[in-house]
Amino acid sequence: MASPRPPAVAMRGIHKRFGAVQANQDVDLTVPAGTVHGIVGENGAGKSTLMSVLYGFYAADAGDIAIDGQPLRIASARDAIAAGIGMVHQHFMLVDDFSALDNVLLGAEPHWQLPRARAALRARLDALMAQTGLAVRLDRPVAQLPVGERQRLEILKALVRGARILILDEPTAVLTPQETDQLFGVLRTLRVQGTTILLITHKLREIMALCDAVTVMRAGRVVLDTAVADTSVDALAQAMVGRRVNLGRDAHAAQPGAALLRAEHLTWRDALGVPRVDDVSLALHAGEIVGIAGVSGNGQSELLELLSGLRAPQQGRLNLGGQTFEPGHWLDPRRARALKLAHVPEDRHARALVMDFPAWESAVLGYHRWPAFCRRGFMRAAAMRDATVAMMQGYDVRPPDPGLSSRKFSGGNQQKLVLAREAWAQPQVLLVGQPTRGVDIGAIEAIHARLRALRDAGGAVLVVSSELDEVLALADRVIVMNAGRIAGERPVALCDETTLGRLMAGLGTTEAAHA
Amino acid sequence: TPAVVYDLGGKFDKSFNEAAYRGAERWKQETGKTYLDFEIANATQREQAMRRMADRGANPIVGVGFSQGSTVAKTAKAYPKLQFAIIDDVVDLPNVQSILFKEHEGSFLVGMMAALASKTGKVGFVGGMDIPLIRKFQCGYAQGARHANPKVEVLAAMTGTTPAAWGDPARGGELAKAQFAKGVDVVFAAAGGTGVGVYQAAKDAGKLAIGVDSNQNHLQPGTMLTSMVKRVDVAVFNAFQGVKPGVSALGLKEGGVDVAMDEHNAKLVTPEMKAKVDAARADIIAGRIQVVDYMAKNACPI
Amino acid sequence: MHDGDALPRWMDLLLLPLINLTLAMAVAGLVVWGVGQDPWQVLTLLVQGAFGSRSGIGYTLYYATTFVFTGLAVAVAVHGGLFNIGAEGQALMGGLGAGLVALWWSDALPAPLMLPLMVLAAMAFGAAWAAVPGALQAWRGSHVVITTIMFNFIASALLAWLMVNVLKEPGNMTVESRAFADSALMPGVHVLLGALGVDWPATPLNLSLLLAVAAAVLVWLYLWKSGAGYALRTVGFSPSAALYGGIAPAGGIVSAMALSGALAGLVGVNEIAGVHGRLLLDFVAGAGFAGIAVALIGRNHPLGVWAAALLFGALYQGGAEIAFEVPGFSRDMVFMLQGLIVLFAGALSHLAAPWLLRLLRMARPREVAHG
Amino acid sequence: MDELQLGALIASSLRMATPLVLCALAGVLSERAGVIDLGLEGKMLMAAFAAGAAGAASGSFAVALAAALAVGVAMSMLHGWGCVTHRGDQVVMGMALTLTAGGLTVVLGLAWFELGGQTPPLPDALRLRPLWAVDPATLPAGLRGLALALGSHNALVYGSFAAVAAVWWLLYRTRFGLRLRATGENPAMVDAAGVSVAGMRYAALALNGVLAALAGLYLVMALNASFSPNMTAGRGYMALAAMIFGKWHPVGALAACLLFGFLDASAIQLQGAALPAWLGGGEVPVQAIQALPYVLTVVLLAGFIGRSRAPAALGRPYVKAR
Ligand SMILES: Nc1ncnc2c1ncn2[C@@H]1O[C@H](COP(=O)(O)OP(=O)(O)OP(=O)(O)O)[C@@H](O)[C@H]1O
Ligand SMILES: Nc1ncnc2c1ncn2[C@@H]1O[C@H](COP(=O)(O)OP(=O)(O)OP(=O)(O)O)[C@@H](O)[C@H]1O
Ligand SMILES: [Mg+2]
Ligand SMILES: [Mg+2]
Repeated sequence: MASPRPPAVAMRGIHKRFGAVQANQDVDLTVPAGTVHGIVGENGAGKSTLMSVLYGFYAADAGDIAIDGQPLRIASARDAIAAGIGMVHQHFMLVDDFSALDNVLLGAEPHWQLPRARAALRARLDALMAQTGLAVRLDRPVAQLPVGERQRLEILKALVRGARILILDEPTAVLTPQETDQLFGVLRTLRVQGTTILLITHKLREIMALCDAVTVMRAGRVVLDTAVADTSVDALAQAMVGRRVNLGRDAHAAQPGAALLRAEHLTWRDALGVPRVDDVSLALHAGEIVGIAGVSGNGQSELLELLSGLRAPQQGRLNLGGQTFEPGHWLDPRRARALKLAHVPEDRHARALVMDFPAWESAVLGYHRWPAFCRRGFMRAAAMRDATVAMMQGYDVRPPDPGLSSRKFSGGNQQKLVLAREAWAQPQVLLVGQPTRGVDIGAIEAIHARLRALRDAGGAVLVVSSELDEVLALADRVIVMNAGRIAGERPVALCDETTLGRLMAGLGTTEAAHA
Repeated sequence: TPAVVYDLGGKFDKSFNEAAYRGAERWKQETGKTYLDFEIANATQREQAMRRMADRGANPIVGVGFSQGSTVAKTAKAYPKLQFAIIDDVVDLPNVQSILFKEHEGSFLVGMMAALASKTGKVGFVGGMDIPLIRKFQCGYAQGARHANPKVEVLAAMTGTTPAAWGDPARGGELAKAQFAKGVDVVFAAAGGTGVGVYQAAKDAGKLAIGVDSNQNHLQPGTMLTSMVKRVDVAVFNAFQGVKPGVSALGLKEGGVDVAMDEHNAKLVTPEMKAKVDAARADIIAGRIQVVDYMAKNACPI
Repeated sequence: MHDGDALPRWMDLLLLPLINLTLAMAVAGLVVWGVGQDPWQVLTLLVQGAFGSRSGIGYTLYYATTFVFTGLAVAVAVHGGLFNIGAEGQALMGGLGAGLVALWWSDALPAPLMLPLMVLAAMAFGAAWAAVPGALQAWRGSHVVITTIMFNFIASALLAWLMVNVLKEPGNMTVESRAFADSALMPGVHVLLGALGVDWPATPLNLSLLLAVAAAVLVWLYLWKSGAGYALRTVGFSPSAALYGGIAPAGGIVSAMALSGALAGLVGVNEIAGVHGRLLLDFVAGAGFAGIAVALIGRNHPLGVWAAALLFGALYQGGAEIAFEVPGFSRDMVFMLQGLIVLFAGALSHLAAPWLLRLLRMARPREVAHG
Repeated sequence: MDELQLGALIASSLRMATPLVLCALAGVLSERAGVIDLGLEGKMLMAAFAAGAAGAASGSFAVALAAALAVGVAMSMLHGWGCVTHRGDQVVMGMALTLTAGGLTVVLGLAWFELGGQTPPLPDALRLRPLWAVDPATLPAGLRGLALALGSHNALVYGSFAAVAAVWWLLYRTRFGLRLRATGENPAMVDAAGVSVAGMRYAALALNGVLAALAGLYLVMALNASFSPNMTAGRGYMALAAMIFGKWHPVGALAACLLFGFLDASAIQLQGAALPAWLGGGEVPVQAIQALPYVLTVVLLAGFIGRSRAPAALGRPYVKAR
């Protein structure tokens, strides 16, 4: 692959920080012209941020960029576009009630009069669609297009601008295998024509199939940078998931008891009718921790919201605390708590805490109507503070100051506080989403210990995490989700990172592959 | 020192309040003494203004406009030692002089002139707020028009039912235009600040208009046929000189109302028009013509 | 949202509003100076007029009472995440409510029954007039800002129609209802003080003042001590967290608006029962919009609202006084200042924050801990 | 109601609708770019004052026009500085502009002209007169009403209709319009496409200022002959209502404005008129007619008569984040 030309993209020592999160840390990235370069990494590893920096969407805190050997200051997307960079963003950048054509038109108008501009661009698009086989109904409002077609539209948008350097951030996440193959065909021809392509994906098979070289990121840093020829899916899965520390599992295995929660054939479709949770059935038994592994965006979040009553499915039924719920009358958070089901949501900033409340007010959210905290319509401030202090001590929340604004606690301490609150109610069923996202090691171990304690006290715990080693460290039973369905389920004893990595990446298990 | 409290619309409404203002100014020039005045910004302020004047020992205190009636009554009760005057309303208290005008008499005369000047035989009336006082204008106007030309058609419209109707030139203009469309070629506006819009419309459409309260002939020379002047200035001046408790009604005889003749409308007023008007004035003063006062029976013969 | 770089509480709650206020004052001062008046003289006159005499103080407190009601109204809505521009119309309706019961029963009922009845009626009417937009927002998603504006106009039209066609006293040319019987008149403070042997000049200041104090205390209790208040503030800060906590945002929105409207409605008591003793058209006179500025300056806290209301009461009273003293000066100066305050304390509220932070950093460098 | 009266009523409706149309178009432009404009009332008022004051002082139409435009645009730029640059709350910002304008105009008016906040009446040279004088009498029956209704207007009345076409063309037929609409729907996308969101919003506000200024000019030079305090009398909000009622579309807004103008005109002319017997007689409830536009708008907003969808990003300051 080594080409005489200078590298198309050369990023050096890129740093990017969001508030307290270090999204990119001293990242180097070199991509020879006319090659396809893959970037993989766990959720939050910093892939999109890095690409957004290259595209001028975010300004890096430090580091410099050279395009085709020329040092370049990319202050805005305009500069990037001028430098021949095009990007397909991870999250759709479309106006729903514009026609597909107008969406492509925006910012790339060949003429200041729309009718002419449309005509001119339509011609080019038709040619491009014919050539690439990426079909999009140009006159439909985007709102009426299925997700796959929107993704194709995004790709056309980038291509029609004639980008010499094309960034694709998880373009295949919502494409069918056939569509994906089509896309890859296009990308290959582009490569032949000399276009340089950066591809972000969670599907390792795609890397192997298409890329010349691959960079693996973790926690904002580059952990591996190699030619695809010299690596393998398993090696990548290893590097991606990594082993931060060995959060050793505790010795004694669980003795699952009666089923405390049983869900059958849950199906939830989004506004576009796409099933995000697809016929999922599962049971949680007393005294076990069930882990749900999977790349985020494969339906785990929605499943969690269904089970906690934040969302009602179109199909399926749920048994909890001797009651049965069906789409007509679904569970709601208040009832759930009454039935001793507690929920630590994924997004603690938006849901679990009221950031502007002092800790002692956030610490009763959801239980504020319980007699412990509310008598004759009035809040019992003293009781609330005492309870909060107790929670903070019990879960080692720092600083142990109930008066501090919830916002001011670090991510990990916020998480500990939420966990403490949900444990306070002594639930029988505990649903936990991303227990340790953005949390440092010390906090992680503490949190894991608490979850195990809850299990050993006879509770049923469901943990959803996009960090595999966490699932492996915690769960007694592992469920892997992919594309809204249950891709596999097995006791943790029979799990190894490679198998799970493959299941998550949507490849069958090794056996299946060999068979 | 005397004091005057103008009503909503302000002392520069080119009409009612402005007349009062001129009276006060004249008093100031002739006596060389100063006076206090205040323009209220909203209903809530009326009482505060009055009391404020009273507290500063102002005496007498003149309230301009019927809407000050209840306030004057309140304040006069609270300050029995001070003298008050109220214009256009009756407050029955020993220390209050209530000054009324026989607007119907003046309106009668301008009504005549309107009918005489009209070529289409249709004359219009635009009132401000729909209240008995304004109907009084309208009724006198209609009687005068009929007196001059029995076949004349009188179209009347009121601007509104709330005080806003006193200061809405745009509406006034629209009302006038509507009447012009129906063939009216002389319009009398008894509508305070709203009148300005009426006169403007008349000018734009090349019709004649009649002013009210102050002599407004100068506003649109060539368009203003005349003005039904209501000598509020005289009333204020006299009140400043000294308040005579009780009700006093000023008509043609007392020189309280009249038609304005000056260089601005000289060209518009023909000699025989003038002659007829002077005759009618004499007859009214002599009682040979009885002009019906709408407010007397809350009804108009026409 | 700027996370780490937040100002210390006292700066945020005290210094910033003061700075914004000063900025507004400064700009207003420029205008005053520009039109050839001496800003300093105007300011001194303003202060004297507001606090220089006992009657001045009386008027100041009377205006403040009204602004406390509208200020609290806006503030309560804000805590529910709503921007209620409708206090003006809600106050009108409150006055209508108070007026109607007074016209119907003031001859029959004694004051101890009549006055509470009027207060309740005022609150009920105001609440109803605000609850409708609230409900439309909660269940139909129609933006409460727009609907409340519309309701202001509808309210004034409705009142005008009622006054002209139904309530207007026959014979009287002014558009005002007949005077209520004495039982419907909120006792003036000077009367009570007189009864206690204290001689106090007659001002419109009436017992509604106590109502305003009570309202502030109750609002404080409601917002920060009651379960309903807890739910309301949760909805206001984060609807998604409210859902998670089993709080239905819709209910919070409607109740917030209703309470807001009830508070605004109390303006009717201060003006109609307290001062005029009869129903008239334009007794709110912009107090509803002033409430927005009051709430912004008062940082939506009852205590702050009271402080800001006093400030505005002083501005209105002082402004009126200036109109007496300085020829060619009108109280519109105060309306302008009011607008500028909304500008600097509302839209540009954090104009000064970066500077303050820099000063702070210089004062004590790098201290933001890292967990 | 005969031909002439009908003609007069329609003519009056158009005169009343004109400032609403201009203002509503101003609203369409800024809100389509994602900036709520509660400042219309204030912008119109300030521009009206500028036109009145400059006109009276200079006696020159050009000066008056320039003053109005300058002030209108300046107000809009202040608006942008607060909402776009400083990301202040757009609703509060609009209120601030309106409240300030209400006070400032009177203060300056008092100080400069001492006419109780009014400006001196403008000389005829500065007034917008009907383009041609129509005397219905001279026309054959059947044409009179028509002539009166459509032929008796000044340049700005016809201009406002042209403005509707122009704004429609700008929004739906030009690159600028495409970008402007996208800015109100999905700023992040506009940014990613290499177009400055702030730039688009400032541009939209500038045009918004121009149109609001013309509306103010019309009040002073056509509807009245001088500036008087708070002469906008809520027209800014009425225009906002019309814009919403017209679903943020120039033509829709025009239709709404015509409806509102008609209601306004008929409210004026029906003042004191008697209801027909089959409506129970009695006086026409003018206040009801006046309140109708607001009631209709609320009903529409509540989705009881069709839905009116605001631009997706309306009211949200643009910050780079997801
Ligand atoms: N605009 C932003 N504001 C605040 N934090 C952000 C922003 N964008 C990214 N982050 C944070 O930076 C870190 C890296 O985010 P990024 O999107 O680059 O990860 P990623 O590798 O793309 O993850 P994924 O695979 O889920 O797309 C995450 O912790 C994320 O929460
Ligand atoms: N939004 C915020 N506002 C104010 N201070 C903050 C905010 N976020 C973080 N901090 C402060 O910055 C420090 C670092 O925050 P961060 O969330 O990165 O903690 P951390 O290093 O991840 O530790 P942990 O593992 O506990 O999350 C915290 O201790 C907290 O005091
Ligand atoms: Mg990403
Ligand atoms: Mg952290």
